[in-house]
Amino acid sequence: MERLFNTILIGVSGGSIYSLMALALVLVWRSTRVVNFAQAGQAILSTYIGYEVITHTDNYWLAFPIALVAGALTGALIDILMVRTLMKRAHSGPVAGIAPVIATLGLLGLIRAIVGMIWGGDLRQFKLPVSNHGFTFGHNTIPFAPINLLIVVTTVVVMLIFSVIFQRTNLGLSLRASAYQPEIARLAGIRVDLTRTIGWAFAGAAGAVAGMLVTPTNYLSPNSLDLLLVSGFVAAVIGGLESLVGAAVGGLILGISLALVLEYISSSLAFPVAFVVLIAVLLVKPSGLIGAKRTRHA
Amino acid sequence: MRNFLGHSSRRLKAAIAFPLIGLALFLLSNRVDELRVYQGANVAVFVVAIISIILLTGYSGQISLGHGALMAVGAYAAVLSQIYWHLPVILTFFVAVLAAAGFGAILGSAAGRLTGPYLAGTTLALAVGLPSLANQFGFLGGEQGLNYDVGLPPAWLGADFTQYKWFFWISGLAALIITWLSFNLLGSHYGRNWRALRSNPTAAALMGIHVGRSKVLAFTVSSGLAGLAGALLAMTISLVTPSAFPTSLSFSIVTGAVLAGVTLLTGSIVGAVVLVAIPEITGALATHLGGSEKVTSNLPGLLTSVLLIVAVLLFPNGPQAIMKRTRKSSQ
Amino acid sequence: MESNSTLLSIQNLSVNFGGLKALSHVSLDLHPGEVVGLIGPNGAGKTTLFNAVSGLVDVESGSLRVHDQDRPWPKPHDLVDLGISRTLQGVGLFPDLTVLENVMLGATKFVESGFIRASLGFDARDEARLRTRAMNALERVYAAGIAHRPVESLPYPTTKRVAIARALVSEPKILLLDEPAGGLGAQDIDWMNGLIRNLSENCAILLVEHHMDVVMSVCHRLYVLNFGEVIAHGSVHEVRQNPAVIAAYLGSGAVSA
Amino acid sequence: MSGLVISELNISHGAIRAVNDLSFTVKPGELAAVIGSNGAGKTTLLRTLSGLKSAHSGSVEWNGQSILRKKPEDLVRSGIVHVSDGKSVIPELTVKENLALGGIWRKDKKDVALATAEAIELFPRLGERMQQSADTLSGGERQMLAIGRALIARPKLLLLDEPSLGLAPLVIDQIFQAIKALRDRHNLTVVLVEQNAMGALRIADIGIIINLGKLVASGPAHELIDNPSLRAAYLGY
Amino acid sequence: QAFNVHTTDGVTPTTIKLGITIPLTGSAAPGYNKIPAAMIAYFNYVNDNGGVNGRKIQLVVKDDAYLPTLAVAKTNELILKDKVFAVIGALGTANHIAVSKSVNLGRRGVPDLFLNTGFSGFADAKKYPTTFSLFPSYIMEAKIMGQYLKDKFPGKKLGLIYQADDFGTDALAGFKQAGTNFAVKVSYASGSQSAQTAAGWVSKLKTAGAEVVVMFGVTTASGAALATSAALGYKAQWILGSVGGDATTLKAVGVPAVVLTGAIGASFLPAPTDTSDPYVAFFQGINTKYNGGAVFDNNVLVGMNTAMMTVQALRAAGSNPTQKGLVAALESKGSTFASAGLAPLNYAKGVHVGYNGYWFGSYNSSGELKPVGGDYSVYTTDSGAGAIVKSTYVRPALPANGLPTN
Ligand SMILES: Nc1ncnc2c1ncn2[C@@H]1O[C@H](COP(=O)(O)OP(=O)(O)OP(=O)(O)O)[C@@H](O)[C@H]1O
Ligand SMILES: Nc1ncnc2c1ncn2[C@@H]1O[C@H](COP(=O)(O)OP(=O)(O)OP(=O)(O)O)[C@@H](O)[C@H]1O
Ligand SMILES: [Mg+2]
Ligand SMILES: [Mg+2]
Repeated sequence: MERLFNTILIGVSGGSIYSLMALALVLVWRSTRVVNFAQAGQAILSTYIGYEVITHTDNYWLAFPIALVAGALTGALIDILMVRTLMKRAHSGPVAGIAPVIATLGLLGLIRAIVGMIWGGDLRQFKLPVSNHGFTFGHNTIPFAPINLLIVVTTVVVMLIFSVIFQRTNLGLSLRASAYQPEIARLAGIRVDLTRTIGWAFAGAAGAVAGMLVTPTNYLSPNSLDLLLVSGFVAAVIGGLESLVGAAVGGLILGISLALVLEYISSSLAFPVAFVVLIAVLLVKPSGLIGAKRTRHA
Repeated sequence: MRNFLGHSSRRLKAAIAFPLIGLALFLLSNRVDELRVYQGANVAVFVVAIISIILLTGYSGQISLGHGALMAVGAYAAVLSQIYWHLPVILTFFVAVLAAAGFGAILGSAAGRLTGPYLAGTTLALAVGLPSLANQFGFLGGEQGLNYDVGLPPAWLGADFTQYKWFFWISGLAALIITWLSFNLLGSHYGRNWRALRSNPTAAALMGIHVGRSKVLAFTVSSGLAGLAGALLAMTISLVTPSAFPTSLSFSIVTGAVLAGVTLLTGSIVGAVVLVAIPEITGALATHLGGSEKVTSNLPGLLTSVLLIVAVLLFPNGPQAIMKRTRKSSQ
Repeated sequence: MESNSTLLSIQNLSVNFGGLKALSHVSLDLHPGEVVGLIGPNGAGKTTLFNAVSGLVDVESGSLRVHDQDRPWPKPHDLVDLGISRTLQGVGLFPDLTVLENVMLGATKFVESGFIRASLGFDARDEARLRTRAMNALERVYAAGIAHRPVESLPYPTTKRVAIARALVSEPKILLLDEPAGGLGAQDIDWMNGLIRNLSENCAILLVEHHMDVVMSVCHRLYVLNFGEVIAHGSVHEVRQNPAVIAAYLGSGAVSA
Repeated sequence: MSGLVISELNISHGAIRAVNDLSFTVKPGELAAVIGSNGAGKTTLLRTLSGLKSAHSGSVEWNGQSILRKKPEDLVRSGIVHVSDGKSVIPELTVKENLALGGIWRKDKKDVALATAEAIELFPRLGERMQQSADTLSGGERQMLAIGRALIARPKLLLLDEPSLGLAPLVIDQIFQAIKALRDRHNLTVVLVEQNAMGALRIADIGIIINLGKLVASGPAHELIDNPSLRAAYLGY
Repeated sequence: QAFNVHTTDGVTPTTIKLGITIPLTGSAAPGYNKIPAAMIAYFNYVNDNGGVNGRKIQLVVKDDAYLPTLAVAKTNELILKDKVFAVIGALGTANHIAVSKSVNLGRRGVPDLFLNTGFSGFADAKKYPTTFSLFPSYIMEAKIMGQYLKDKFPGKKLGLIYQADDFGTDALAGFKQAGTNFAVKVSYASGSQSAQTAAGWVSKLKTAGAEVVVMFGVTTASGAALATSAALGYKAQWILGSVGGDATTLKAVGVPAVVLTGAIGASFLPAPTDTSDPYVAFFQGINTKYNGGAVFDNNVLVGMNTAMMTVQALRAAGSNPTQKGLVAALESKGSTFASAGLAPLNYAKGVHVGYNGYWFGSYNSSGELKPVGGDYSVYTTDSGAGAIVKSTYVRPALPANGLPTN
């Protein structure tokens, strides 16, 4: 029983990190209909900036908002410099689906190279904002620490904030309208370019949050978030891409099932398990747990 | 204006053109140095891989970020059939095609119900998950892999005939045959059906096209081609190992397909050449430009990425879109 | 025009979307040589009825007879095999393809060569046959001259003709037309009238249309749907005098046309 | 000069000149019907007026200000509202959200609520479908939604592209009457593009007939209706 | 087949061109990417002091991103385009198998010196006639470690964490040879290591009650294991394999010194922080002057040591070096080369394996690996069933000014 309990806790703390990345991906997807593979790069860049602030001031809580703003700015810049042109030129035809994939992959490579040029390939680390020593009950230390709690709480907060923004505010409606039908959104008086830029900024900030929270428990290098990007994407797809709650839940499902399999079946199956979980969910619900409703055909 | 016989004359032209291209390649292989021959073999491998994406994405409209994994399936099938059944090399290629196609058919049946990013996510997970399985099963040889040996070139080709030239001949011939078959297939009603269901699946179904089955077929054929590309790739490095099929390989071939224009077979050569040339060119440029170690080691990555972004932004529909545009404006 | 055999017979068809009754207990017959109009207010369920026959929505209850044979409700890709073709509301062509290719797709059911033959390039005769059929169909809508144009470049009325050619090429016995005159100008509407009359010599037509002049001039009989139920049916003359139809659909002014 | 003044307007699609040296004026509070067969350039004209498409040359003024190089989102805010032909809803959003888009930029939320209520009164069907995604609407219902949304924006200049497309005869009557009533009540200026020439001219103050991008005739609507040469060629009866 | 094995590719009267492919970017780059710069630093020092027989050494560095396909492509560039005299310091098992097979260095007669991998297969001098590996194999390491466990921790419950690929398979084989029994074995997929997966490893070790844990994985994995077990309050005697035991990197990935203190590590080189070692002290000097004062860790040490051995091999090949001559020189004189390694070099006719032994130390509070018991006692063995013996090897003294005169 304790073993199961511990395993689930491990799953939750791992899963909440996938959820954070998934949230960032869903944010961009919902506000521009692009799956952003550069998300990992943006998060890394913001985290390096946070890292610089920490090494100079030794203050995580100062670095956090700075990284957040850096993430938002990077996101906005990417939209202005790249995505706008991309949307104009490759919005239809057979390339429409994959041109953004290629462009954002290219961007991921570009950011990585820039980060590598500035900071080199060495592994780096900064201090934990809160302890990573598991909560202790009597003699028992459970595999869940204040840092994990911080991550889970942040995930929930980010999810709630953006859910409210998307579902309840005019900004959210503008974001969704601009993503689906930019022309009609324009005709409704929405400043589509600005709105989409805001969407990218939001996602950039969310990615920065993920980077700043994950790095202290692991390490920082130009590639250190690559795997998280894949896990985050898988989590987002499990959740259905359309819903922030779905992203959070998808991350937890992935995290917990990984933990269970690694504990009870084989500890080296990490990658195949992710694939199996994904296929299992999609076979039952092809558009994810909280996916788009089925639409009419004619 | 295309005439009424357009279709068959197109095929006639192709039937003449392909042997000629083959002959030209053969002559070329005797004139260039060994490095170029080796790179030529790589180009041929990528041509096959890119065609598999063109067929899948450009025609049937499905996105795969996991074709590297399907290439791995083909490569492992080929090498295992060589080790355990002692099949002659040529047959191992067929095994590669069949195994990957079979795998693709199963995967495609599940994937056929998925669209856009859902399919992308699933195939990406496959790309990350599948090759690492080789470490779970001893007979797959683990990280150090299994040697895939297509053998030395036959003696009658002479003593100067290098191993790489042999690789080039094999992969070049394979690429030529695949291009020709795909040219026929994509020009037939199969290609038309795929293009139709890509743009309007409902209307396509009402034409009597079994949309699900058609998509699975596309996935199957595409996987088979990827499997062949995988076996050929393994041939060029003489080894089948999980790390030869990283996620970045899947991305590369999709990139190649975009550079190729996604719908155009002839573009596949452009895409493949660019994929093979980029590392060499950016590497050379980086050494030329110099700078600190941090800079030089990241410069090729930077240049490659910039090139990619610029290419997608400027020519999202591939090289032939530019040619079309210039042709139009000159009229 | 009455005949004892029915080409298409729908009995007691009901379709639900969640709580919404889009169609309830609708019955309808179509006889050889007939043009039957299906009219009714927006959202009455006309397109839904077409969708039910073509397998695009799940049917709650009801039975289908085609050529006097009981049939399960078909899947979309089975429709042409039943001898039924339909056009889509709007246009529904494949925009990336040429006119000829669009129409050839309509002839998919005549394809003979399989995968291997196609890959080896041995399907030239097959393709030629399809092309001939497609050109014939295009000639029937007077669009043979634009066979090689990409569909995107066509004026709107022409796309409507191509859509009809694409439906004709499978040689259907039953044609379901969803608002063929929608968005057309006066001259093109006249032309469409003539075309529909021509077509009805070879197949029975079920027509959904809001242009009353088209409906009144080509239809032999009418069914009127409102809120998913048949509120009237009969000859054009009967229906247009029916007060319920006037109240729900026609309004007092439109009858004059 | 106030109202909508179009002079020597030229608009091209690549090599195709879709609108050719077009000039006409719509006075404030006037309802202008723009009539012409398929491909005449009506849609192109409206897309330029609402800022979606740029003109080649010429000028367009609304209440004395040039609107040619303005962005659609800014024009909407100055009261120029465009209902484009047939596709003017966002299928992925619900009916309610589509309607909300109409007033999204407006500060006067009370009036937005009022206008929404008016739109639903005009098209009761929309009220029944509020939570449904627009995607599931029938063709005609979508058209109602698009018009309803435009009205919520409280336009000063309303550009309507074939509002009757796909609508039942009774509803067409209702819409035409509603447009007229709105015009009367709010002193709205309307440019109504229609294939249904008679219906449109009957409610219009002036008519503008174009063919292949060129002005064929313009003048008071009733004069055009009575003009026998126009009847045969352009009005289709 | 007419490959001319007497070629003098890459040799001019004033220069000798060498090549290396190594991951400079990608997830395997951290650490390894420091090796080429360290080599170049030492070569530049030698060049500034007259080079080798008047020839300056150039090193062409190519990034293979740790991918076999790229390793083959880049090695082909090195050989066919840059026409290097020899390839040195290649890295990565799968990469180098592919290179050996496809490029076929042996048949081309290209010397393939000082491989940075513990894969035992390259020992086969018939199959790989021009290849000389440098590191002891993972099997040797595990065997020696197994013996160490038997000697020092008899009767303790043992745990093992290993990478689920050939790296781990070799370790398992070695431990089997040594007769080590683990109460619990935890494997992880390469690349999956993180604080989260490590929590799973630790919970397994905890449940099994392992008192001594062998960590046979890459540095990021040992980092995750150490940090996480500290966070979860799990205390055990840690024994780190040489691959994952670089203290500098462990600190960089967030392992606090207190956690590392007392852990045991294995190495065949002196600790890079041990300035009392003449080789280390000398290389640190070079590092300051020629390598921009990079953080001096195991990778830098390995790079410079490899470079120093390369210089000796080139000198041994004579004043008119040929590729064939280079291979012969290594076979005849390689075992006498001055090197920082504390284990013997075993090169001889038909024997292409370099070091074959390890010593054990424990990390002190500043993260330095100090030999247990004060002095280096090196144990040697082979990759087969051979015995594990205490070495009596005394390494040659550092040549004057670090410039070989062999
Ligand atoms: N998938 C669906 N989910 C929910 N409601 C639907 C769905 N499809 C159709 N409806 C509703 O069913 C009703 C009937 O729609 P249908 O498209 O059949 O109308 P129609 O008679 O063709 O109208 P029109 O003349 O406007 O085209 C409409 O009110 C529509 O909103
Ligand atoms: N996007 C486009 N690209 C190229 N040509 C176009 C485009 N849109 C319209 N055209 C051409 O411009 C001309 C005017 O088209 P427009 O759509 O404005 O006509 P319309 O009067 O609205 O016709 P309809 O009554 O069919 O809606 C036509 O010749 C048409 O083919
Ligand atoms: Mg309808
Ligand atoms: Mg129009």
